[in-house]
Formats: sequence, structure tokens, C-alpha cells
Amino acid sequence: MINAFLAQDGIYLLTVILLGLGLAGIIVCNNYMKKLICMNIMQVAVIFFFLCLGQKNGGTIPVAMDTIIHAADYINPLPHGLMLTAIVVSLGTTGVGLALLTRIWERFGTLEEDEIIQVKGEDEV
Amino acid sequence: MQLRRVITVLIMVTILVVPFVAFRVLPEIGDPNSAPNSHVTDYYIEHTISECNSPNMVTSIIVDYRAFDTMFETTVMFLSGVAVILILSNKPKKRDDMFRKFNPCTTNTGPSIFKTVNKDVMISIIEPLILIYAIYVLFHGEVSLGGGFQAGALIGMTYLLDVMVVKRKDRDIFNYSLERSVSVAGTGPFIYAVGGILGLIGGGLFMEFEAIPLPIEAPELHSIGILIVEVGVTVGVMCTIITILKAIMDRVSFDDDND
Amino acid sequence: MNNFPALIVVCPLCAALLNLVLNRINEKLGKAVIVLSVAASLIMSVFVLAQVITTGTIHYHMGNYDMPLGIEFVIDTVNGLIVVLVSLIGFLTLLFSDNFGYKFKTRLTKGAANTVLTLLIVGLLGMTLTGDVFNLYVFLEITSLSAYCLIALGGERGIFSAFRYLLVGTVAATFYLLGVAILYGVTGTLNMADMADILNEGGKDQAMLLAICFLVPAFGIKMALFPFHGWQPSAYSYSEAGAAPLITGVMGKIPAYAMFRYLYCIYGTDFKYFNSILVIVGVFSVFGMLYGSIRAIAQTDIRKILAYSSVAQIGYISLGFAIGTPIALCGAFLHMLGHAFMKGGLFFCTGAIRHKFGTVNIEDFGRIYKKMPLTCGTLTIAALSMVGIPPTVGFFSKWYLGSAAAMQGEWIYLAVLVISSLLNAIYFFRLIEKVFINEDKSLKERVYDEFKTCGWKLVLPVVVCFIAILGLGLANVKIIDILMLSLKGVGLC
Amino acid sequence: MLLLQALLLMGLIAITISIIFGKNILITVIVYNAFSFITMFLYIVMGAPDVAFTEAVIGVISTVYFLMILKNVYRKSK
Repeated sequence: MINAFLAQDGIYLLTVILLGLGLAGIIVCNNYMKKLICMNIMQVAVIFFFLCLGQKNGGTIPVAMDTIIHAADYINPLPHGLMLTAIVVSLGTTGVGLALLTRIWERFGTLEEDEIIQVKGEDEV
Repeated sequence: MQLRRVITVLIMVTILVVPFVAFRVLPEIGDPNSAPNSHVTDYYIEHTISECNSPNMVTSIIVDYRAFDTMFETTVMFLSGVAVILILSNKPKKRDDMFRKFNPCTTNTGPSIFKTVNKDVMISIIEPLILIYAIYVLFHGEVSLGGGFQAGALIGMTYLLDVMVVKRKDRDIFNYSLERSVSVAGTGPFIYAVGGILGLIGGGLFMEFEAIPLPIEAPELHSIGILIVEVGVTVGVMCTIITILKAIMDRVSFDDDND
Repeated sequence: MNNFPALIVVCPLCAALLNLVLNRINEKLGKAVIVLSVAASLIMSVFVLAQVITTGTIHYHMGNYDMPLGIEFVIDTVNGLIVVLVSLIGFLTLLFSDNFGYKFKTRLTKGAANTVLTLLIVGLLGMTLTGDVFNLYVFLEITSLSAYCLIALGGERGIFSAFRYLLVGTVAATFYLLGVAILYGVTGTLNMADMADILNEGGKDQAMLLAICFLVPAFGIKMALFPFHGWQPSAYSYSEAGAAPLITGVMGKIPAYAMFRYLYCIYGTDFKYFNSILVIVGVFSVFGMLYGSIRAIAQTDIRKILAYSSVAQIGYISLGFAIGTPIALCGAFLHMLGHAFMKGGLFFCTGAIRHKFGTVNIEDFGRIYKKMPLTCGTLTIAALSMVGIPPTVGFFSKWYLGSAAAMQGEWIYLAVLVISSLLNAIYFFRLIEKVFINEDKSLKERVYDEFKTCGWKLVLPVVVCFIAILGLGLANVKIIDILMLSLKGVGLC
Repeated sequence: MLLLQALLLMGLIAITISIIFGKNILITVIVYNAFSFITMFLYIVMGAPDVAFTEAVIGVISTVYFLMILKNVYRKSK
């Protein structure tokens, strides 16, 4: 019974909660490093959501063995191929974000949003 | 102030959760005849060995059916390496140390237990193993698990391991300059593009491995195309990771560097 | 000849990848190869456009796998025109960015800046050409990453706005991926044409509504539509001077084209909630037009004026999508073409003035037309075209939008169109008045040794934009016929 | 199998809450490394070994990037 509830919308519910927490983390967190981590968490949530769509009951991992022939026994390989791309893209974005953080740290001396707004406030806005 | 943040988090989560719970829209997890599991993937599963000569379906999808995607994905990797270099290219002004609130490590855990394990001996054992494993993952990518990204990232990790342990003065394995590592990172995706252009030269469309102008029959041509592409991806990912690490290392001053 | 669609994207990509290697051989070799490759892709895109006009839409299957299996490029007259636009402005920006090379000290950073700019062009070209849903996400990422880097090069404030744009842009890309996941979960394919067929069959309205709720904000953030434009003014104004024309002129428009592709080609008009989505997009664009113009009046830094006016102009384009008739869509795409040249031209002039006098504040633009006649000429023509004076392209696109709104009977859209044009008139005529009538501030010229050498690289983009604004204006009937070739059946007829 | 996925997901949610409301940034980065490890384990349970392999390797590398940047940034955060 629990399995039926989980399969129907339990897993989707947990994934969307993780997504919402990641998005909330970006908005709520005061430290820029934590915003970057929450951004990564949000991307992991969407990657997991995409992979959920490809699951099959009783399917093995998508490497073709000659003993098993017909297609119903293998897990859907398409989402896995796409999500490799999404994971490497998230690494690229994190790398660029961290380089920007180093420059912000050298310019403002802090990574806290409110301190930066004060320091930046009087000379720009 | 803490309460305000908790409330905003709860509001955000409910805004996103309500639509998903309200309509039961997505297929039940795992049922074999849901839309994604029945429409296109049966072709991939049945034809992966006969057409692309690679039992690993995920690799055949990445590098053969949707090879165009992965070419631009490797370019994203190269682009992030170049972007890190450009952003960290300025010479930081000598900052007064007022901002650097350096709080010494308070918990003292006694003499360092690492004295017993000699780091340098461990390194000379582990690194060759990881490199051999990376080469295996690269060339065995389409039969068992693995592929270009994993192999490139593994070699990048051996560089990382080496940088962390060996002191900066006497480091000699990966010691070429930032500019050289970025240029090699650029050639990675270019090798990938050459794999596609070979198909053009052979008269077919872009990324068509059957049209590679070599006198071998079709499935073998696919595996040669896949090999060229995997090598390109590995070179691209490896050198980008080394470039980003090297760019960050130049900016970050490790205090214990001079021990 | 039939491989041109792929070569348009792959040729500049290979040049960009090899740029750093070629720079090690010879200082100027890398940049020369890049300029040649973008010029080649410009010529190829003109050929492809000609072929599309004669023979109808082209389907180019990558790797020779037919439609639902592999990735395919779909080229009809709409994105054929946009590809020509992107490669032309990209070519001009590459030449223009040479003048600002003196900021990068070492050979590595100068070569890297050229690589990033070329990869931005490749990302934009790919986004217009692709017919695959996940491929659009990968090109979206390439465009965003190179945009973050180019904005971060614009000095200290550029770093801060680049980081804000990175956070918001990644949220947009994640929302886009979520929308694609929902659509994939319901249809099973990633090909736009195949997905459209499946969606039009079944009663999947709830899933489509859920997906569009994630897709419209994602594209809204990427194209800086009204409620999602928070990152845009500081990002556009502090971006690197050499790449500003491409970023402001074209980078905001391609997600608008992608939204059109989703709303009209995948969802189609028989989607149950189609009209309500159009109304929502209409409300966003109406507020955007008013807000952008009002905020632009209050600025003194010319780049901030142009950034806020971009928010208003993107409102015009999404207004065309909101009205929905083929005429409105043609007006929107004509405005997209025209605005790219107008905004690009204005930023070319801003870059030229900043290069020569080093100032960006419009207060001290007094009587610079004597020293820079060509730049001020293009500045005036672009300002007139933004306001919508007849011979220029701005007037005709607003004319088509207005007539379509009148035919559909949406008087609010027509009224806001007129009010926003008047608001545009206020701050653009103020700009012209500062340039021509204000007393001379006798600005001293910034003497740079590189300044004397690259004269034609400053002049050519400015002149081409001048000719393009007038040429598009006079030839707008021809362009509308070309657009109508593939937009006839689309939208609410 | 689904139950295991659900439990791991709840673990991830708990880690995310601790990251949002945590005080010390160094601990947040280390907990983020645990997050990427559990994600890798989740992909294995879902039957996606390729993705798990990539997530493991890239999780390690991104954590090392974070730690290197954190080296000269102080640790306390509100």
C-alpha cells in the first residue's frame, strides 16, 4: 500500500519539496556561498525528477546483456544520457560562480549579502 | 529574524508543492507502458548492439544517437574553464588584513596522526592505479559502464590528489602552464567536432559515423566514431578541471605551503 | 550545399575552440580565423535563407537518424532571418571588440575573451536553429555561461551583477529543464514536431498547463520580461564594452523566439488554456512597456537608459505574441530584427564615444557631433527608429503591432503601444538634444596608442547599423512577405 | 526499492534544511559533500550507474573547488 502511494505521487512530492527548499535557500540564505550550494541542490532535484520518469518495474541497468532480449526488461536509457549533460553543466556553473565569489570577496571583504549592500550602497545605487 | 526566514521557506515550498499534488499528471513511477517508456526508447534498446556496436545503451545514446548534444556539453565544460581564467585574471590589490578575520583552529587534537602514514609513498601507489582505471573506463566505455566524462574527471582527480600532497616546489608531473592546459582543453571538443566532420567528408550528414571514409563495415565504423568522440571528451574534461584547479591555486595562498 | 545548416553552427565553434591554440602560434592568427569563420557562417546563413524561401522548411537530421530518434535542425523563414541577424551582428561585434582589446594585458586573456564572445554567437545560432527540446537547453546554457563571463569582464560592478545574473539564470535554466521533464513525462519524445503531434491528440491539458507554468517564467527571466527583469539593467549596462551590442541587442531576443516556438508550434491554438496564457503574457508586456520607459527617463548614464528601454522593447515583442494573429507575429519578429540593429547601433555608438572621450554620462555629450559626425548620425537614426518615425524600421513594426491589435479589438494594447512610444520619445529626444544643442563641454580626447590604428573597426559597425535601420524600414513589406511564408497558418487567424 | 528511494530523499531534504539554517560555512560545505554522496547512492538505487559514476566524481571535484575558495574566506556566517 505504501509502495502504491509512493509510486503514484510520494516520490514526486519529495522531489518537489527538495526543489522548493533549494529555491527557498537561494532567496533566504544570507551568505553567497550558501546561495551557490542551494542552487546546486535545486539542479540535483530536477535531475532526480527527470530520472524518475525513466524507471521500469523489474528492469535491469541499461547495459545490453545477450541473455535478455526484449525491451521491457531494461530501464529507459534516454533520461540517463540527458542527465549526464545536466550534471556536467552544473559543475561548469559552480566553477564560474566560485570564481565570481573570489572577486566579490576581494572587492567587498565579505560574502554576507547585507554587509555587501551596505558597502556597495553608498557608491552605486 | 530566524522566524521570518522559516516562514519564507515554508511559503516557497508550498507554492511549488501544491500544483504537483493537485493534478495527478505524471505517469506512475515504474510502469512499463507509460509514455517515456514506450514511445521512442524501444528503438534505442533493440538497436543499440546492431547499429552502434555498443552494449552500453547510455553511451550509445550520448555519443551516437544524440552526439550533437554532447559536443556542446563538452564545449560548456571548456567554456567554464575559460570563464574562470578570465574572471580570475586580474592581479588582486594588496588588501589590508582588516577583513581577513583569521580565527586559529581552536580544537587541538594532539600530534598529527598522519605522521605514521607517509603521504608521498601513498601517492606513488594510488595515482598509477587511478590512471589505469581511467584509461580502462575510457576505452571500455561502450561495453561496460563509463565513458569520456568519467575518465576525464578521474584523471583530473589524480592531478588534484597530486597537487594537494606534493609540495609546490618539487612538483614535476603536471607542471605545465595555465595557457598550455587551456589550449589543450580547447582541442578536446575540437577532436569531438573532427569526429563529426569525418562523417561530412565521407559524404554523409554531420555526426554520421557510417559515412566515415574508412574501408570497414558499418558497426565497426560506429565504434571508431565513438572512440574518437570519447577521446575528445576525455581530453576536454581533464584539461578543464586541471585549468580551473590551477587558476584557483594561483589566487588562493595556502598558509601551510611553506612548511 | 545541403550540409550548410550544421556548418553554420560548427564552423564558428571549431574556430572558437582552436583560438587559444592558434594564438600561441601567432598573435593575430586566432582572431583572424574567428572573424573568417563567423563571416563564413553569415554567408552560409544567407544561402540557407534563400533556399528556405524557394523550397520551404528544411529538416536537417544529425547523424542521419530520422525524426524522433536523433536531433534535427528545423529551418523555416522565421529562424532563417534570425540566424542571418545573429551572425551579422556577431560579425560586427567581433570587429568592434578589437578596439577594446587594450584592457586585456596578456595574450591569454585577450584570446580567451575572443573565445567566449564567439561561443556566445555559437550558442545564439544554435538556439535559433535547433528543433530539439533538450538541445535548446544545452544551447541556453552555453549562451548564459558566456554571458555571465562577458558581464563579469565589465569591471568591479560587472562582477556583482554577473553573480546575480548567474543565480537567476540558473534558476531559469532549472525551471526550463523541469518544464521539459513534465512534457517528456507526458509525451515520451524530445523532438518539437513529434511532441506537438502527441500533445494535440490527447487530453493532456493539465500536464501542458503545469509545464507552461514553468516554461513561461524560465523564458521570461532569460529575456527580461517585466516581472522577471530584476537582473537586466545592471547586467546590460556594466557588461564588457566590446561585447555589449551583441548581449543587449540579440541575447534578449532569442529566448523570446524560443517562447514563440513553444507557444505556437508545440502548444498550438487548440490548447484549452491558450487564450488565458496569451492574456498573462499580454499583461506582463503591457506593464513592461510602461515600467521600462518610465525608469529610462530618470537615468543619466546612457547605458542605463538603453538597458531600461530594452525592458520596454522586449515588451513590444511579447505584446506581438500576446495578440496572436499572424500579422502581430510578423510585427513582433520585424521589431525583433529592427530592435537588434537599433539597440546594437546605439551600443556601438556608446562604445565609440566611450572609446574616444571615455565618458558615458549624457550630461557631457555636448556638441560632440562636430568631432564624431558618423556616430551621432547613427545615434540619431536609432533614436528616431526607437520612437517610431516613418522611414525607419521602428515605425513599421509598431504599425503592424498596432493594426493587429486594432483588428483583434484589444484597445488596451493599442493605447499602451501609443503611450509607450510617447514615453520613448521623451528620453530619446532628450538624448538627441544633449548631443546636438547642449553647450560644448570641450571634452579632452583620451589618447591611447591603439586608438589611431583601428579606425575602420569602429566605423564599419556604426555605418552598417545605420544602413540596416533604414534598409529594413524601406524593405519591410518584403520582410513581412518572407515571414508570412511560414507564419500564415500559425496563431489565432 | 521505492521505499529506499523515499528514505534517501528524506535524508536529502534533512541535509538541505541543515544547510539553509546552518551557521558555519565550512560545515555547510562538508555537509554538501555528504549531500552529493547520498545523491550518488540514490542514483545507484534507481538503476542509473552511469549517472551515479559521474555524480560521484563531479561531487568530489566541486567540493574541492568550494574548499579551496573557502580557504581565504572566513568561516563565520549569519
